[in-house]
Amino acid sequence: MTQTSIAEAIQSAHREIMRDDDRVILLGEDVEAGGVFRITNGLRDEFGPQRVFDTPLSEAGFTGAAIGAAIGGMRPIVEIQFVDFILPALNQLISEAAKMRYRSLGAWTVPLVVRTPYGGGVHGGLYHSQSMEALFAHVPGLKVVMPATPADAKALLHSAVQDPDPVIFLEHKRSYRLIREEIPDPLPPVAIGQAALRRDGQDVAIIATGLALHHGLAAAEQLQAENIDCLVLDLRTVLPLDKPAILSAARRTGKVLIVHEDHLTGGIGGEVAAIIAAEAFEHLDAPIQRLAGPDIPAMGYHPALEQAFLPNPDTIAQAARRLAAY
Amino acid sequence: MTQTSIAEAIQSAHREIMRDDDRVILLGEDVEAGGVFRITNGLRDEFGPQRVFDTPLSEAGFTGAAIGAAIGGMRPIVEIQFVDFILPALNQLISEAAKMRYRSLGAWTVPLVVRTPYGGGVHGGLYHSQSMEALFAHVPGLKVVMPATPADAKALLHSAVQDPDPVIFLEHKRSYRLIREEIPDPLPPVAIGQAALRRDGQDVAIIATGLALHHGLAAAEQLQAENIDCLVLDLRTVLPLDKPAILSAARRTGKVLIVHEDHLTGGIGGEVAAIIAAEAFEHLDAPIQRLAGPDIPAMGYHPALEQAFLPNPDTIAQAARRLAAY
Amino acid sequence: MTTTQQPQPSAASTGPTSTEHADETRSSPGLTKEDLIRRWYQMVLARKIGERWFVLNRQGKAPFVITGQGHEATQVGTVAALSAGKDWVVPYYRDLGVALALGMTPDELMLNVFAKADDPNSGGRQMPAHWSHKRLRMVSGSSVVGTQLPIAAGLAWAAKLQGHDAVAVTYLGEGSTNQGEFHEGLNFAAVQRLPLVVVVENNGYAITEIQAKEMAIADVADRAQAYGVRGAVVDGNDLIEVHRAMQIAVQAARRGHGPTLLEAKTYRIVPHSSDDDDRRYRTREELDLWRARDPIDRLRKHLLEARILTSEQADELIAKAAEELRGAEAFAAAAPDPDPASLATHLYADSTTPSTSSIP
Amino acid sequence: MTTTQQPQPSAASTGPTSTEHADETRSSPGLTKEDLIRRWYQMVLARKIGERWFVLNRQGKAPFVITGQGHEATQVGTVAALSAGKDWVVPYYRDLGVALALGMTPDELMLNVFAKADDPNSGGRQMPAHWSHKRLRMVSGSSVVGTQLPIAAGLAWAAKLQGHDAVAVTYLGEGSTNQGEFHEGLNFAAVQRLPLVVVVENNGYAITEIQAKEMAIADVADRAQAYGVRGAVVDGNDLIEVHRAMQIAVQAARRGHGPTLLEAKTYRIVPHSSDDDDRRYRTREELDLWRARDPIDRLRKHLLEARILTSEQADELIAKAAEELRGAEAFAAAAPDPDPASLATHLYADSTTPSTSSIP
Ligand SMILES: Cc1ncc(C[n+]2csc(CCOP(=O)(O)OP(=O)(O)O)c2C)c(N)n1
Ligand SMILES: Cc1ncc(C[n+]2csc(CCOP(=O)(O)OP(=O)(O)O)c2C)c(N)n1
Ligand SMILES: [Mg+2]
Ligand SMILES: [Mg+2]
Repeated sequence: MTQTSIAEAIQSAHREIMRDDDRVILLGEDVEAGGVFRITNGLRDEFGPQRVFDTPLSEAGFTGAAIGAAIGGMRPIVEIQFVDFILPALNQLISEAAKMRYRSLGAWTVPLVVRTPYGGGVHGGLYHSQSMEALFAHVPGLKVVMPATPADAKALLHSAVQDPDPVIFLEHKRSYRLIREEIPDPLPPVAIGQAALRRDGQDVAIIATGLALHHGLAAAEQLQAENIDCLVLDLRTVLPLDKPAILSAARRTGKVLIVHEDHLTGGIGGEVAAIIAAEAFEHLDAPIQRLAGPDIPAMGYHPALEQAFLPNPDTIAQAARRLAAY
Repeated sequence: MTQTSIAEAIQSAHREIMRDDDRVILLGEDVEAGGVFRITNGLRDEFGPQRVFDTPLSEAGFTGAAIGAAIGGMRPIVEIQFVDFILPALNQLISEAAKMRYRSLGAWTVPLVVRTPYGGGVHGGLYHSQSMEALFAHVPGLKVVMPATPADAKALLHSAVQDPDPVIFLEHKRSYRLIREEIPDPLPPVAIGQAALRRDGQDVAIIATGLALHHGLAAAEQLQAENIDCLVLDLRTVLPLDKPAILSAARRTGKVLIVHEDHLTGGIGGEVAAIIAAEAFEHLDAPIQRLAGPDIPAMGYHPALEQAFLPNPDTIAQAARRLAAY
Repeated sequence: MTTTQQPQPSAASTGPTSTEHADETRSSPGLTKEDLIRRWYQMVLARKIGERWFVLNRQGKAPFVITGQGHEATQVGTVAALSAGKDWVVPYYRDLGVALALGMTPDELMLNVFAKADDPNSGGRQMPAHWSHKRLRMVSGSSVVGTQLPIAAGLAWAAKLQGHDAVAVTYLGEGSTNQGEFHEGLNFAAVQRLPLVVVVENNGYAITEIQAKEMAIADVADRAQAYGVRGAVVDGNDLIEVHRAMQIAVQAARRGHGPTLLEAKTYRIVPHSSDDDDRRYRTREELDLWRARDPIDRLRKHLLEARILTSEQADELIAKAAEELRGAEAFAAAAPDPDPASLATHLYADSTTPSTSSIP
Repeated sequence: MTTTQQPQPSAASTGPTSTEHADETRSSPGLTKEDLIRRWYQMVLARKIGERWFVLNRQGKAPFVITGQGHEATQVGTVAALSAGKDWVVPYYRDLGVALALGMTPDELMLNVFAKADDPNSGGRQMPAHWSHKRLRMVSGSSVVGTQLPIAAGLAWAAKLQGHDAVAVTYLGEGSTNQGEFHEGLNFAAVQRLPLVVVVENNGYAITEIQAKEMAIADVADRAQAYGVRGAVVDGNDLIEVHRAMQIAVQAARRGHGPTLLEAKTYRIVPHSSDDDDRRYRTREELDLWRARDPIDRLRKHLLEARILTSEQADELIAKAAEELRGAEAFAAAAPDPDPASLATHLYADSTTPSTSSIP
């Protein structure tokens, strides 16, 4: 079998989804020409100008239009070119999409998927590198997924489009072509809200998402040689969090390291830590640790600044090592 | 001495600040006529049309203009009519105000204060009751204050306007006229970033903000009768958090209950809990508990729905009682 | 280099506008006599319900109300040009008259003001006057002004993609046209020539702010030129004129000619909401000026002059409206309140009880 | 009811525009011969630096570049009407020529592309071409398009409140005028008649999207009518015309007559950025058409015809620019890189080391 990248997996998910359901439409800036990451390449040719659709440069406008189209019976997929540019659309997403079903007692619903690349490592500087999952993970009414592997990216995009509620679908841009694997055919579905145990272990639990998950796995490899046995949990969905999976990882190891690329304060790691501190307290053998980007506005463009921001296998291994020794 | 309400304290702070510093200007919707909560009553008359200024109904536009004016040497205070309506301005606040100093290496700075009422209990329904501090508490480059008492409201507004960086100043609208106290004259300054120990105690630490702080104090009173001795910590600033104060409350009691009105998941309670779970772990005698609004889009308008959302002295006392008994 | 426009003087929008028409144009194609009577009755009923809401607020039976007295001709007249239940409607809080004219019953309206469990708009979750009705294709809005523009554009887009000839109509105040989402939504619809009508109920005020504080133009309809769509100004206190203009806009939309920005000049003769004291910012003389131009009186006068209705018949209709309202209020007052145990329903399609605390 | 505008055909903005002027109008008050030579030299130098940036990117010495080749007349010509260091300037990523013409030195520009610690724009934090310079009153922008409009309005407001006669100028692309913040910012400035000039560099594309996908109007300047401000269209490849139009706008602003929306029709003859392949979306023929209208050649031709410059002098200036660039590149390449230990400086006025993890 061939190795499929995350970018290819998302591409082919689009094709399958749009073939299956002609209510699905795709819109965003430059999507007709393939988008800046070429994710939507070829879709305009296959599905035509009604279904693959370049929008004016106005995130609030076209996200809102997609919300309207979803209410009106379509199944829109919106591409936001970089998650950094989603802020103008936040009002539409938080005030409207997230609250529509609730406030109308289910009369109106918003089956919408907003896909957008996030994360650093591509020299994107302050405004093409940010992680913004925490903004969305605080919004009841939304679901927020962050696939880390090609198979998950594909399966979760299927689940997101089938979901009757709005889903924010975050794609780590550095991982698009970096992470590859064989994707089984047929592909087992992945439900939104389920974490995946990527590696079992009993000494330290590393809980991560996106590219940080792969760094966590690499760190676990390193530590194996030192006889430190790490469990690695891939959250996959950050709203709703998979509490049972988080708690069982914490209970199994008693030592937890939460890793994310987004900066520390107010990041999703705080919520994960709080859940564990409340509900797995008696199983803890060490302080709950978080490793995250530093509390600065975003990562710098210069490679030295960028690298200093990003968690990597070494920094994760070092943190896990300390925890193991606690 | 007279009892001053929070609303009056904020009013009089405006007058003092604007008399002291003619770079201070005030803008927002309907502020000339006093605003919907009458906080800015009389300021137009005293300071004139150049300094107290009604804006078009466009939060991004006038918040952005205030950012520009701040860069250009003014000291703007922006009033957002309800925090629920700040979302259109989030792009300006997060992309511009918060990152301006950082990205320009200090060449350009944004001494801006954004004041806005938040919180429930006034039959405001889904869009006039929300708490949104968590959105801002995740943004390095901003400071976020939530005064709970008249004296703090006054002193912190002084500090906020003097601060060389952008400050989000959150006023619990139900507390405006509910909470009164004598304000000393002269008023000792309150630094941004400092929590206040409102009540010492050794059994359970209740950590709260805004109106929930007062409910926490009422709960502590109730529990005193049951010989449960509660410490009550008023965070006052949620970005940056006063880590030493939080940790010492946790260490002193070993049992922590964090209370906020904002809904639970992704709220600032998660960050507080995570800090404690990491840095006061060995002092903990019980799981860290959070009591917060439920994870729904916002509180309902009908009084029954509103009350079911809000934390109150009884629900806090009940949670603290359980924790004491742990 | 071409100069496209000189700066315009600020609008003084509180006096009579220049767009009024003489009384000879007293008909609009598509409005029969029966229609005119029915629409006048709806205006009367909307007025009475709005007035009653304020009374209920003062009686402590409704913590908050917001209504549209004065806007009835605009609200009812625009709806009269729609196909109810087929066309999409996204109103704003001022639009009690839109909801009623579209088909929301007085019972439902009174359930709304009492925030009852069976209120079809929101079951007590939203403040009153946040309109929503599934069967009427009236889509729920938030309180955040301006967001309805892109959403209505999206509804128009869905209709077009599905090959329906439904149009989407959305309403907002003139102050709200300053929001970025107005700009983005209308531009989106313009580029795709979507079947959208944007009705601006220009009452000259955004709460306390007169139009001149909101914009440096006199006619909001001029904003159409920024998008390449039709703009039109109409006397919003004249139901027949409103209907005529709306019909042109709706037909253009239905025929694929794209959006219209329709500005109706009107006035609210009540405070912004029950929380507002309008004496802070406008004179009683100004109010009287506009009370003299009352849209309900105006249509009544026409109906009498054109012998469509007698004075006695008009009085009977007014009495009937009062009667309907009384019945609806009694019905709604007795209806069940929302159950706090339902706090979490309809959060997600598959929603269960939400976490309210970390305490097990 | 009055119909203010019929729908307009979509713009076909990639061909020559109708706003070009014959060559007899070859002067602009306030531009001396020396000015013309100096501004032409700046255009040449901006062009060379932009070209060099692309080469450095291909050589792997700059991970990302974005430049403005083709826009030089618009960028340099507008700056020529400003008072550098007094007026506020808020450029966008395309504005290498604005930065240079305003006074940013080639050394500084090359520090920027190499993201060096001493780069005055951002010291390696932002991507290249995110302009900022304290002394030049050039205010830093994010990458998020459209946000500069309200900020520039605020700078103009500050100047007005302080009683200065400084104006604020901001730049953006035509695609970015669809952002809500364009609407809100310009409206804010219009209501207060602030000294603001908004320069739209209309190159017919927003990355891959032609103007017709962005808006249903041909001239962005028509958007001025939505705010009651002056709108003007100018041939953006003609420095003299650009300067003339800009001078009118700047003078109007300085005299208290409020904002102008100045649209310069131009074309970028390079890909959107080093990450873009423009062959996906436009033909080589179209590019050739616009290369034939090159703003640098055009001004050179005029300078020769008007005997302001000889062909030899022009060549000497070109050689001088190449020399300046070489020196600047050598200087910047050798400059120190940012120190990762400085990661947290300038977060707050009183900032200390940030938390990067909870590990003590
Ligand atoms: C984004 C936003 N900002 C502020 C408000 C508060 N607010 C509610 S109505 C209103 C005035 C609206 O004026 P206009 O659009 O003219 O409508 P009108 O009430 O006059 O019908 C304001 C400022 C809001 N609801 N949403
Ligand atoms: C809010 C936002 N959305 C998307 C982008 C990505 N983006 C960068 S430049 C650009 C096109 C801008 O086109 P235009 O305004 O015409 O300027 P030009 O590049 O043509 O000079 C886009 C879509 C962005 N920077 N900001
Ligand atoms: Mg109004
Ligand atoms: Mg462009």
